[in-house]
Amino acid sequence: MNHNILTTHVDTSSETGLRTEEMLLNVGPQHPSTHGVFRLVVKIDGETIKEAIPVMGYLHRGTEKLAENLTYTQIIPYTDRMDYVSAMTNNYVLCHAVETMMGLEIPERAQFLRLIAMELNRVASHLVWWGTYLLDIGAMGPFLYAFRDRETILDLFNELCGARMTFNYMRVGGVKWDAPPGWIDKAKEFVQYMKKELNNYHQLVTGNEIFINRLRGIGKFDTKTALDYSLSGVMLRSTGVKWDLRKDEPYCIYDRFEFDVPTATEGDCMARYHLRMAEIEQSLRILEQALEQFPSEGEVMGKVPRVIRPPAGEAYVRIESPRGEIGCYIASQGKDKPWRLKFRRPSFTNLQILPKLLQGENLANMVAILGSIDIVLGEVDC
Amino acid sequence: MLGLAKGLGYTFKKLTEKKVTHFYPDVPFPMPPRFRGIQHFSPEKCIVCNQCARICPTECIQLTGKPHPDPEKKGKIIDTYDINFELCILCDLCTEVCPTEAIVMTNNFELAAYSRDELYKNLKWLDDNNTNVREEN
Amino acid sequence: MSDEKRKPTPEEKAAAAAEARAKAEALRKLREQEAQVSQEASPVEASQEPQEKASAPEAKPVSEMTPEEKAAAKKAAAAEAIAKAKAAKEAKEAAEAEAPVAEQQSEAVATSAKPVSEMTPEEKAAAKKAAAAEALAKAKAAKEAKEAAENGANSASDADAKAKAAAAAKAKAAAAAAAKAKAAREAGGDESGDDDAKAKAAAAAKAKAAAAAAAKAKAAQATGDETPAEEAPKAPSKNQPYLDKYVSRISEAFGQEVIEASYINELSKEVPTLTIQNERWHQVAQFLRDDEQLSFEYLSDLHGVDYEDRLEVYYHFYSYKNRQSLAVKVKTSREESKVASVMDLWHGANWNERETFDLLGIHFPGHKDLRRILLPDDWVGYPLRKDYVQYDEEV
Amino acid sequence: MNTLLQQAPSWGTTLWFIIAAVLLLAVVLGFVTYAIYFERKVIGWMQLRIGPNRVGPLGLLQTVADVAKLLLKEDVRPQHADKALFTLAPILAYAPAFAVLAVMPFSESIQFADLGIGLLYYIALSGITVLGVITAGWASNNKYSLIGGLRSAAQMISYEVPLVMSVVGIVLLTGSMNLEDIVKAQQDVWNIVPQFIGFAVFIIAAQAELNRTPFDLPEAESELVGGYHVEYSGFRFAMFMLAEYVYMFGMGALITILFLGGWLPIHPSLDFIPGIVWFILKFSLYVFLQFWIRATMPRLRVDQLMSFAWKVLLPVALFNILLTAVVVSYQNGMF
Repeated sequence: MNHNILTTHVDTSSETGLRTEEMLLNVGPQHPSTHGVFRLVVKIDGETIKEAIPVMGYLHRGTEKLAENLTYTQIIPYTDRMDYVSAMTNNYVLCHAVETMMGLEIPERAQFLRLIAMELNRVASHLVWWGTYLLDIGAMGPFLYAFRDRETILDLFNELCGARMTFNYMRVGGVKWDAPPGWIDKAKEFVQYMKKELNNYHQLVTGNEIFINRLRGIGKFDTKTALDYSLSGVMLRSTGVKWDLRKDEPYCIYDRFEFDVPTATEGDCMARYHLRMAEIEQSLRILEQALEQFPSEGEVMGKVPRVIRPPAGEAYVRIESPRGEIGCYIASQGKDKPWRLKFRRPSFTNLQILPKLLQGENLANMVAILGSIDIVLGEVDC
Repeated sequence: MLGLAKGLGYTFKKLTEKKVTHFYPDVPFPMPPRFRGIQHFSPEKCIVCNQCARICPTECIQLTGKPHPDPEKKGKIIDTYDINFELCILCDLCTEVCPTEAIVMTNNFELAAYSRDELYKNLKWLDDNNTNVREEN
Repeated sequence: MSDEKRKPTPEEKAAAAAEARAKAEALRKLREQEAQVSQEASPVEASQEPQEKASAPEAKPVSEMTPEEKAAAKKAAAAEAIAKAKAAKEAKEAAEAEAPVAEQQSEAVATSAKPVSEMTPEEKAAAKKAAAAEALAKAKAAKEAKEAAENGANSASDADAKAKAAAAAKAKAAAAAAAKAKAAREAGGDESGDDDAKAKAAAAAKAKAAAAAAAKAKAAQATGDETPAEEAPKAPSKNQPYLDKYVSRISEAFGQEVIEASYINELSKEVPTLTIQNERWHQVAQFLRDDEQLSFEYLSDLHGVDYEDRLEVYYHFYSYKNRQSLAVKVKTSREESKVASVMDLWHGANWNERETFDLLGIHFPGHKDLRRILLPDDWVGYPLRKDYVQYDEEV
Repeated sequence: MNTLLQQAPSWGTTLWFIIAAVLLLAVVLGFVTYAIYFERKVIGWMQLRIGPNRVGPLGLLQTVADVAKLLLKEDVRPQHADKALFTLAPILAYAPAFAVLAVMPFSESIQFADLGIGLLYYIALSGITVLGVITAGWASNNKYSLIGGLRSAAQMISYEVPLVMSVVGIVLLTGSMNLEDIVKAQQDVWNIVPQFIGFAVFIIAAQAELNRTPFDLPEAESELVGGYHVEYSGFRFAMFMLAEYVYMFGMGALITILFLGGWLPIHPSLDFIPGIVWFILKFSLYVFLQFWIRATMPRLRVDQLMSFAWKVLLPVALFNILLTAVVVSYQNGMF
């Protein structure tokens, strides 16, 4: 790494003659708060961060290169492994891109199943975030409460598609499995339970004075910066931009349901915390409606040609993942394999602002800020 | 201080609540019917169509066929069938394409081994792995 | 592909014009029925109206305009906008007056077309006529639904400001006298456009046989038929006007040649797509961000594609202010791949450009810190290139 | 014990001292073993888990197994560490924590040394622990350790001040620094009632002194991976763990003595229960509070921690002294 961060500044105080030196600290690749293999080289003066350089790629698996030699159906399991905390949205964005190119009709029931799966996954993802974020802040209890509730969602997914995290559930033109008998009721039950449990979460954490003091005013940025850095999702909404692709560029059947897009104006870690919690609430609201309106019967797989060959050309679609705007670009040459497949990963793009946010911050704030961006390294490195 | 007290109250309540721990190695973990575990392979059903090997995204399936021993019958029967579980991601695509359900998922998921070599499973092993076979494929 | 997408509209217009000239209303009826079905039908159908009223030759330049005149596209757009605005106004009036007689409408069209034809040369006049026809279609719709007309007025009015500026600056300056003479000649009347009756007379030169009453009846009929079609926008794609706007703004600032291609990408949710000349990309990018009407302040995605004969960088912009998307492609050669960095304009381009450099070997001059990002620093080659072979030290 | 101490030193008395010390060590080790077990169980229950349950009945031997594992581990020392200091640090951290137990009156009869200035002795010795921590941080030659060590130094020294200040009120009330006298002075009402402000300050400062949640910054695993003992493993690490829990034992004992009436029963009518049981009960209550807090609280930030000590705790403690002084003066008829 040929970067000037490697030169540290030595300073000798003229009064006392004390020699002080800046220190380079390698946070990661193996570090509890990087949530994966992510390295952050920070130059610190005392505990104040002077400069931070993120280094990534430890989890780079070349998904985009691999995809060029795979058929579209085969790529779907690979997308599970990108953002492994919310694999459903990844599944969807790929299928959605192919379907947009081919102009496929998705059966109603499949649409509902997709939406329910995605929203459940959003709740699960935010729960993981909530737990791990508090672990970063130093509270270990919430992690386990969050994982207990997430477990229920994963069990639901396990029943739905036979896997807990690497779902491989959606297919171009529909979904692989119909909901098993009784599944919808279980999901309904969970939504009701989660609504109550969410209040407990607030009781446990949100009012905690230590927690509030740790987060308020930390990692602040404004709308202009957010747009400049291509931030999306909660990162963008925390600065007051009311923008949610589910609402503003509706895909799937999101336009049929009533929900709000929570926004905040502070743009700090606390705002992002509140937004994510509010998003769980909204997701539960969508789920409630969707589960209620779930069609009693119907196909779950649309009419799809045996070999999926999108027409020659290119397409870029974007949807709202729990982390922000996830996009999928496909350049097709009319073959069954993509000529070029590119994922716009929200974690990767959102992470860009980190060096800016860390400048001049305390070392302890580093984990608070990094956590509030909500990255998944599988997605950053792709 | 109120927030702190509320939090303490919450954790105290949890002290006596029902625990969620699974006694996993002592009590087997039941998996739902659709669970994607280690594949079961029944050679008598296989028609050596190669679809599973072709659809596999990680190319972990290797198979060879041989001509049918009964000269009257056409087609091939399976000779060797190997799945490399170092690569297999249990994505379910092979069972999805299989026209005869020769390869199906089971609910078994314990694969840990002390050597990587043990993760190459051959036809016999896959055939013997016939418990908890998934019904819906 | 890009040009193919753009062309059909003028071609069809021309074809329609020819047909209209040569044939009678029978054909038109058919087209009117088609209008319900296809989106494209509405301008096509509408473009016949002025061609009946004004002289036929005027229609021809419409098709020629695109390749020939540099600024033609822009002017056409401008004219369109004006016409739209007027049409909308008139439509409102018509709607308010609640006298939806076809006769009044045709007059309205003529009046709307009149000042336009006064001030511009032949092609432009033609373009405006075409536009005016569109306006007529609108007016008809407006008569049916007042709200629709008001919406049209709103949308037209913001276009109006820019269109007027553009038209005033460029179109008016273009030798008005000669234009008038020409227009007059072409239109077949000295004072064409001065008077409704005269305009009508001129227009009637060929379509006279087609009895006014019949035409009106049909027009009236068409209004009824058109209503559903009118809900779908006037252009082939709902984003066509945006594309036109982008193209006109950019070519106005930098000249037509910076846009190598422009089309609506039907596969990608009809996103307007531009291919920008590599050499001037950075200026255009700055314009895209800073221009009031474009203001693409958000870079959603940036990546490269290897097409074997060239490399392309694909940008997906979004304007939160205008709520519009834009895709931009910049081409570069494989051997000496260089695309100006836009990191100074959108910070979000930073890592995306690094990633593109890392995986495709596209250099971004102007980038402050162009290093590999996902692969190790000592990696050899660019994996996403189609001819990539993994480097093996032992070979 | 006191009579032994007052005798002329001889081989016999030395033997007795050693036996007593080993006995205390055994008790303390037993406490540490089961404090860790208890902590894991309590936090487990609070987090809806069941805690250790594999080794021995109900997992009772879990800590024993852990200690055995630590003892059997290879002694790893970083190549560029300062060898002498690296070895010395755990001892430096552990020794004072153990030494403070000498003055604790666990009950009327169980006390090892009845010093006149027991309180001062405790405070003075416990200040040495920070040396062990800082030495460990420095000697490891690891950046995380260093930051952890320095954080620890700043934190422990800062919180020492309010800690001492908060007990001045008790000293004023009792008129003695002898711990036994302090307990006996609580015959009528425990110090927690008249000295509630002091109690609050003390319990917070004690938490910081112990480096426990929410003041566990020196070893904040999410920031500093493990703080000053990140390079330690095996037996040396066990020493640090031991020091931490022994210190907790000491602090628990002190708080029981100072504020909760030591071995005194909750009501004189309950006198038939031996004093040591009361002591253990009160002491366990404090230890439980420790674990409870740990299961709930997030961690403070360094700057907040420091400003909290100097800007909140210290003024409150000083105010407490003033208030107590005024009240005591009034009672003594000075006004």
